[in-house]
Amino acid sequence: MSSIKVIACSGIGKAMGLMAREAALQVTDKLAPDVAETVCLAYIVTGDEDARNKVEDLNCITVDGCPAMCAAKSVEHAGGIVQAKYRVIDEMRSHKGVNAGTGTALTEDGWQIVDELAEKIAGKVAELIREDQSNG
Amino acid sequence: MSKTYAVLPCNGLDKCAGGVSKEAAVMLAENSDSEIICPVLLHASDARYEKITQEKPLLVIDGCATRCASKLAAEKKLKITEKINITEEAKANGITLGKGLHIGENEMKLAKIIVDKLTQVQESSKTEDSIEFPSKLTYEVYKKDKFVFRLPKEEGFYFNENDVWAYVVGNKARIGVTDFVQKSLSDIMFFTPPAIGNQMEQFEDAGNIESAKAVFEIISPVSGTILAINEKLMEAPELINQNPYEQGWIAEMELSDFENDKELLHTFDGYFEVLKRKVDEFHVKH
Amino acid sequence: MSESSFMGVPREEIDWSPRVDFSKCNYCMECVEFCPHKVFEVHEEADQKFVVKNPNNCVVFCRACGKTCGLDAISFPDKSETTAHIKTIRKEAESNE
Amino acid sequence: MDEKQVGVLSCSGEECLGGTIARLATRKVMEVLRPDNVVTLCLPLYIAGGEEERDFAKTYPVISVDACDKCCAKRATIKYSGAVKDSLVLSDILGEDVVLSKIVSARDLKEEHYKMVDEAAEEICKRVDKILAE
Repeated sequence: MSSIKVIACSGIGKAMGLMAREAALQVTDKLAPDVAETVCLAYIVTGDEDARNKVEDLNCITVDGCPAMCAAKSVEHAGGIVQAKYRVIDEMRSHKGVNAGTGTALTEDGWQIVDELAEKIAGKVAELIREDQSNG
Repeated sequence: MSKTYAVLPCNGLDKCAGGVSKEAAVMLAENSDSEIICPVLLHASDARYEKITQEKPLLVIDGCATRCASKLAAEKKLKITEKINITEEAKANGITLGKGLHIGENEMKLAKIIVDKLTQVQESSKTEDSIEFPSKLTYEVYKKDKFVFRLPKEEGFYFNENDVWAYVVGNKARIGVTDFVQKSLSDIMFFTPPAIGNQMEQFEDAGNIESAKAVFEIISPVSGTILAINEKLMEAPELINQNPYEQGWIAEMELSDFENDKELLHTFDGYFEVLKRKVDEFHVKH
Repeated sequence: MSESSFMGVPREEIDWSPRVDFSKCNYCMECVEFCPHKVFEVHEEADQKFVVKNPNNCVVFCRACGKTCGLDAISFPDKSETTAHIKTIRKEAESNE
Repeated sequence: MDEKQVGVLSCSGEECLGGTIARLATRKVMEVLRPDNVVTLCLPLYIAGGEEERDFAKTYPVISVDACDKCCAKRATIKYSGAVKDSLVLSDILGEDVVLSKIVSARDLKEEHYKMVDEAAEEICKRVDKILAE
């Protein structure tokens, strides 16, 4: 069984891009390193066949910062099966008025939101793994 | 008369969601003049459905994220008008799909919710279309760095200096904010709408929108009564960022004294100068 | 900011800005933090901890800071009078041309 | 009145440390070192079809900043907007071992990492200044 790809947008202009990047990293590095891994988003679109093989027909979870949904769009375009799409902006909506920081560095509040989102994504990873196993 | 579709369900056999896609398609066909496209037959012989897909808008119903029906439609070069995903719908409606492959009570309920929603969408979009709005707008643009600020040139658009527009047809108007507002706010996360039925004077507030940066009070360019609000913004305020003149409009109003309101409104030429000045000042400050 | 105007009327000729009733105010500072246009200025050491420093920075017809005030200590000029005043000045300017 | 503008399009590679260094260096140039002249372009948006980013890159000179020799940012620019004015590949200045080492969270960046960011930012500035001097 192949691992779940967790792919972030890493948008450079806003705090939400950094938050997406860090949430994905936390899942692949700390919360579910054995069953989840990441892939460079830009590479799967601009790269060669090898790059596409990293996502094509594989289970992916995308983590986007803003509603432009760049990671989701590009992963779908590259043929990945997007099982779940997360958006940092949705997390921000449940933390009204919070200053999360900038695209360079996050505030404590910003990190808090990253941690919560990472937990959600890790939960989804576990769910997908279970489904995959029960389907044999 | 209600709208009809050519319905392409995935009809997947390996997951319960596939069964729900079929059930929803059957219900739609029974409740309206919609016609079902069998994915297996479509795959084997696309000519069979040529007529239906030309006559009717295509509704694709996928069971899961593998999106086989969407992929099949794309492969056959069919233009998809609407997409439904059963797994996502189940989640959105708080329904857990069964592990088995048989359709149970819950699954039937979900299929019915989806079919109801599809027919309801058509009704509510009718009320939203109470004002005849141009299907396509032409824009003048003002560029600053990489940012592009659009402004519609169509006659009928009026603007106040609080960066809110009104598109006036007869005694009705649709209102919304300009590109300057949505760009300076950046990602809009909250929309507080004005109350329907509310009577307001010109320059009274018609709700507000909020991003991580600031709250913007929508100051009405016209006086009158709120007839409708853009319901879609409640779930997706980002539509204002995508296009504040088209899918991101705020509300529709019945006008009470437009001749008088007009005195303190700009048409395109006047506001375009205001917009340019504001953009320049904004960029100097930031 | 002396160049700023509203509908062709110089901003200083339009009397529009928040009026704060400091007898009601509890200095929660919500209004000050809310306004992005630097209308208010904080005076931390003083008894009255902030002032309306730049009334002409206030966006004509915006009342948003008033809504942050739970004690209703903030009011604004009468909107209809302000509208009428702006129209009068515009007419005068037109007839002088 | 208008200052000359240069776009910087950086990779934010998610698989290695170089991606983090590239994006931080680019942001430092935009925020601190050359704020009046540098506009950062968002690579994921650019790739996914962002019109504003693509149009800017067609009109203004663009410097691509990549972590490794896959050069995703450079390749994307050439594909969608025609050409890059200049380019920087961090493995050339920091070494391939370093850029391809394990990615580090922004939470855990150390002194050594900030030194790399400074070095990369300086290299970007050199390229910006060269274009501005033209």
